[in-house]
Amino acid sequence: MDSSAQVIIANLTSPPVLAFAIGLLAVLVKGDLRLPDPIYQGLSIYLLLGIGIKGGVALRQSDLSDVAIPALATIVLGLLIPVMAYLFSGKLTKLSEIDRGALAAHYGSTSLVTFTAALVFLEQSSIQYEGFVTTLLALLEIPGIIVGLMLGSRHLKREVSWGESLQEIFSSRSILLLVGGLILGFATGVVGYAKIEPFFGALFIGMLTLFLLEMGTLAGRRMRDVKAAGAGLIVFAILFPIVSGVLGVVFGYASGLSMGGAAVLGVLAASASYIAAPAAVRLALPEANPGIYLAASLGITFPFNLTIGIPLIVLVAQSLEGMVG
Amino acid sequence: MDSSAQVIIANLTSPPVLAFAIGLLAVLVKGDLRLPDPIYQGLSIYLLLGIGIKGGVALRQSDLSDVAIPALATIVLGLLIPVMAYLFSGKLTKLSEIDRGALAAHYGSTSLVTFTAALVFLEQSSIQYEGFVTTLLALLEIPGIIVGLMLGSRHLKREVSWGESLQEIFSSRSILLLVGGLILGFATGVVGYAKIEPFFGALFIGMLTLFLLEMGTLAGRRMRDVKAAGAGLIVFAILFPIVSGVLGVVFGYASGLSMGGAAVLGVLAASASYIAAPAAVRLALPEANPGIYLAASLGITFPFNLTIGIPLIVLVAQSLEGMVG
Amino acid sequence: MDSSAQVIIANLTSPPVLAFAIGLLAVLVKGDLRLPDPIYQGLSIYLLLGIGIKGGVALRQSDLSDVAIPALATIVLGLLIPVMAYLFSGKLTKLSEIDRGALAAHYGSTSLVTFTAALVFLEQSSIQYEGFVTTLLALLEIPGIIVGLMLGSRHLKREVSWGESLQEIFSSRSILLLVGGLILGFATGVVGYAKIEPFFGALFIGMLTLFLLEMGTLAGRRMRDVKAAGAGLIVFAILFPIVSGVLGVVFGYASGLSMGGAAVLGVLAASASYIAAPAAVRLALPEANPGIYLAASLGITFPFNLTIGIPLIVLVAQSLEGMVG
Amino acid sequence: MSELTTVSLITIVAETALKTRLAKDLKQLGVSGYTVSAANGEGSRNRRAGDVEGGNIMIQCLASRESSLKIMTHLEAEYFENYAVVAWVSAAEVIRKERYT
Amino acid sequence: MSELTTVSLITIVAETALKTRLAKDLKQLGVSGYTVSAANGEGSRNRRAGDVEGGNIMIQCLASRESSLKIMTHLEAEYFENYAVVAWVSAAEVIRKERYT
Amino acid sequence: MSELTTVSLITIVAETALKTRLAKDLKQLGVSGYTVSAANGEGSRNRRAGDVEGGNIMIQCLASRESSLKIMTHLEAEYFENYAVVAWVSAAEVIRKERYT
Ligand SMILES: Nc1ncnc2c1ncn2[C@@H]1O[C@H](COP(=O)(O)O)[C@@H](O)[C@H]1O
Ligand SMILES: Nc1ncnc2c1ncn2[C@@H]1O[C@H](COP(=O)(O)O)[C@@H](O)[C@H]1O
Ligand SMILES: Nc1ncnc2c1ncn2[C@@H]1O[C@H](COP(=O)(O)O)[C@@H](O)[C@H]1O
Ligand code: NA
Ligand code: NA
Ligand code: NA
Repeated sequence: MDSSAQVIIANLTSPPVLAFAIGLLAVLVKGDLRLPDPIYQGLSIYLLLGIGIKGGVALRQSDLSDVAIPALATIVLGLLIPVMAYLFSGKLTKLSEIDRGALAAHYGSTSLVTFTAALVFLEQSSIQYEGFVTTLLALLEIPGIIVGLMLGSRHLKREVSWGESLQEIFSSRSILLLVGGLILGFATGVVGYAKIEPFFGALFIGMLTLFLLEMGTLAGRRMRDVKAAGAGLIVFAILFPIVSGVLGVVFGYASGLSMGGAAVLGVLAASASYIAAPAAVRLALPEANPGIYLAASLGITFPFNLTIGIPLIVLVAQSLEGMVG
Repeated sequence: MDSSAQVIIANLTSPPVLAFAIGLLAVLVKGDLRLPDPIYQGLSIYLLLGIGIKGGVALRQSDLSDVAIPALATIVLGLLIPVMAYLFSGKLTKLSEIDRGALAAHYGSTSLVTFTAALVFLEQSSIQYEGFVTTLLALLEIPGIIVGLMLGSRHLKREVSWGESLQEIFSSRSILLLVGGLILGFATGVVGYAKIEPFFGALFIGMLTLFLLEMGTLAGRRMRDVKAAGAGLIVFAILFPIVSGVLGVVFGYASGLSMGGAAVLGVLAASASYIAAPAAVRLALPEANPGIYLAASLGITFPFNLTIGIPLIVLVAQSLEGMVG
Repeated sequence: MDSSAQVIIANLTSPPVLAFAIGLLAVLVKGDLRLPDPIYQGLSIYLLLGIGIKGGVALRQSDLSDVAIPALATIVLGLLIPVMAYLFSGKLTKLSEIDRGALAAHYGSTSLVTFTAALVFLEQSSIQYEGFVTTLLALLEIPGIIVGLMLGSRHLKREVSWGESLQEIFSSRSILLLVGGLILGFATGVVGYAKIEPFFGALFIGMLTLFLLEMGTLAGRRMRDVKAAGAGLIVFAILFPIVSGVLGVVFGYASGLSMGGAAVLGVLAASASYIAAPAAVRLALPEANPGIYLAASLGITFPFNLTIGIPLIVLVAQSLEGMVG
Repeated sequence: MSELTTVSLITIVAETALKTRLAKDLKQLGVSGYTVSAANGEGSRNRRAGDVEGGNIMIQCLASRESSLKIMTHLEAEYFENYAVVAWVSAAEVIRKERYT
Repeated sequence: MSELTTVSLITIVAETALKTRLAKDLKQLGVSGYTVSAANGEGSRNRRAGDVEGGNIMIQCLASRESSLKIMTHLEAEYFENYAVVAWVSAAEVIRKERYT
Repeated sequence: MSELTTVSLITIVAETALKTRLAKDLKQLGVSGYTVSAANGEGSRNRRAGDVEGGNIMIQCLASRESSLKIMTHLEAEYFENYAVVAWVSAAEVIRKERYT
């Protein structure tokens, strides 16, 4: 067995990925492994805050001047990827401009859980990455949504209430928790973090496992939509993350990131939002069909990235090392 | 103080058992220590999944051929115990056939928390048991319910909707979580488990303590029903678990289990369901009085097993060692 | 930097205090970091039970005769402080007797989280305190509420339903959990506690951090009331805890407590209730304006104690060491 | 089907702190049962023990017209002034009217 | 505004165990949709699978007068005797009556 | 007891994403208050942001007949086409009609 196969198998037998599979399978036997809603909310608060805090602790140890160029590269990615998604989906599907704008908003933004799974994967493979990648996550979350909404609403007759929508996006709980965690971690530093490590550190993979059980159920429920969506959308939802993931790796190397950091930026670019973007799109672009964008981001791209995308992008980063940047 | 008394006292002062007592006492002073419903659901998901995962990890290390005969013995127990409970309750009480069928369904099935408390007890007493006992738990959960429902509905005029009821029993969340956990643990093995041990392992007794606080409150609320139920039912709910527990130990030794394994099978046999069985009985046999079966299983047998039954059955297993099998 | 400044900064950069600040700031940007209600309830059950258990374990190791005099001193404080708060608030504000009675009930009782934060602070500063201080917390919770209600209802025309109110106060969940935890910890002792330490011990500061995120949001929402309340109430809510805190320290030394123990009693005296007291006051004294008493206790005194009050009272205790008692 | 007859449905929205008290009152006023669910809301007064102890409850109770008027009178006398309580009566058709006293 | 016309609103309070079953029944009886929320309560019988599996659900369903009577008949035949179920019908004005079959 | 007079009770079931927006609308349309609770449901369209962000909310609002018609008109114009929203108006008797604008 060669090492790339080993890498993929190690990923597939990790508890979070298995939990996702079990949640998904349970839907097939008409079972229901959804967590009670408040537990699900509680877990997502825990994950966002924990990722933020650890990112903040690491950020404090980084040389802040090292962050500027990768941050800029990330924002450029956040503007570029949604445009690419909009055009790419036009080639592969017959979707309306509204639905393609909605897709662009989802693929332009990112998925916290995919990001987290990538960090877990890198740590298991003993690959180093820059401590400030969580900052890049926070930077990539929003711009893509706005670009996608703009693309989708270009041909609408009605007024789009931008003020309200932007307010809702920026004061959304996930952004606040991520940024709040970054501040907390930065301010408390290594000494303060030691006191909460048993909670936010040691339990992290276990909590993620529980969370992915629910994500599996949610993805399983989208399978009906996936079937209805047609081959074009499925191809898009698998190919596009590979394209944007490779682009992310290239941007990562070009902005001076290490191999691990470039892989993380690749995964961020490849991942599609299924929390922040749907909420924003639903409010600002209600004409778009949720069955399309959720089938793609939650039903296909998320499981694809979790199982194959992450190790694939890491392999890409390993192969490109030394060739770019 | 001789060692059996010591064993019982060690059990009575363990945090989970004390939490049960405190929850029960709180009801007496009209207090309410119930957890919010989603927390209770979340804890039971944690316990079921955690027990399943640990069982799966252990199952992988077992020689699968060792499991076959104990598994068979367990299924036979699952068919035999409800019939015994039906007959036994006919001698001790004046309950209708419907109510006795409902009782049979409860005593034929098992209680996860009693099982878990038994494992905790054995680990504290440094008694080894086979890693695959969780598989036996999963096997014993369902057959007894079906036999009980059949016994209870024999004399009913109306049609029983077996299809619907069986579907509900097999796709019930507790079965899915237990079996899902077994698969997850089996697939991830010792290496994968190490990453989630701080969550599913180290916290287990603490979480169980919190859960038992709630169970104490629920049992306390059943005390009114217990008083109304009459002496016959109380005698049944204490004597029958001893009988079925000893039978379980004997079946355990006969199928080649170690002393610890035989004790676990004894506890499984002795325990009465208060989650899966009530839900199934309520739907398939609504004529049965919940005040009866819940008073017996939750109000009497559960506290009895938790405090006295478990150490007693372990003592029985220790005395019978070498005499059977 | 001298050591008192260091002590205050160490407190301000501890994760729980930072989480409080972040929750509060989120309100300013119209964000909402409230936890789902059941998670909040679950966390408060965890904190109350955990504090109780640890207190019970420690109580068992204390010489019970050492507890008597500090317990008596605590009860005297519980009767004295509300009277002082009633008079003091009469000097500083123009509030009605009803509202001042409500304030008295709040400042006469205590705040679990402030107490907990003080213990965390002392442990970080390696200051020893008596194991039975949790008993003092339980003793100080109730008397002040009753005295406050009596003061507030003196001039009311209507009958106050004391029976109902007292029943509600004594069987309230926080008292039951605290006392239940004390019993559990006392009965299980060090050996039993070891098994649940990973849950109730190691995770404690992390859970507290999450809880304070919510408390920050709740306090933030009270800021409008604080502005409306006027300067007199703000002065009261900052000065009175200093006065009662110093009094608590003096009572602590006078009753033979160590420096750490005297500081804890000081913090207990200084803290104002925002859970037990509001619930009791709302039911027994509905004419009092919640906007006043919650602005004072939750909007001002709680954040003040958390950030400045605790280190200040510890410094007071350090200065007074050897001078009193 | 047995015939449908009209009874009163009384709905009470109140701050959570009043839950036990209102349930006791309803039973004393002779209703055969009631249903409670959790709610939140905004009103003109917004006076309450605060978010700490949660929001509102909504109680729904089928009762005879006579009982429903008694309940409204009781709420007006005991709660409307000092507590966050809103209540209304509507018409509901049920089977077996006798059950709803 | 399009005109308001009156349809029936049927409200069912039932023990949680019946949730799936009642939803299936309603769809078979031809309603266009329904809304479920969590509830608790006390009644005269209090017979149920117990607190372990949670309390009650409340189902609300807009339907034609005809459907609502069919639903009540069905509930009476299948559930009222053995299960904790209470139900009532009230009047509701809606836009686009055709949606509520 | 003060006299009972009839006002309108408007009930709105909508996807959770609309909570803030609907509350703002209601206040702008001049109601004196409203009550929100969590709900789930099935309907004929089932178009929404999905389970991820939870199910529905149910808003209940006592208002004058006039306001309630204004609210229905507003819902029809702004939400019925693209959002999962169902609404109905029923009659409710209250004390102190003046409170419900
Ligand atoms: N017009 C209304 N319609 C429906 N519910 C209301 C209305 N006004 C107040 N409420 C509810 O009653 C509670 C208390 O109202 P208030 O005492 O006016 O603050 C609010 O939190 C709402 O849940
Ligand atoms: N008069 C009533 N008004 C409103 N809800 C009721 C009434 N009676 C019973 N209920 C509800 O129906 C459930 C079952 O009632 P029962 O079958 O009488 O125990 C109770 O838990 C209540 O939620
Ligand atoms: N006939 C109905 N009766 C009661 N609630 C309904 C009905 N139809 C739809 N709903 C509710 O309105 C929501 C949206 O419906 P729809 O837009 O048709 O998918 C559903 O999730 C239900 O909660
Ligand atoms: Na992306
Ligand atoms: Na059994
Ligand atoms: Na105090």
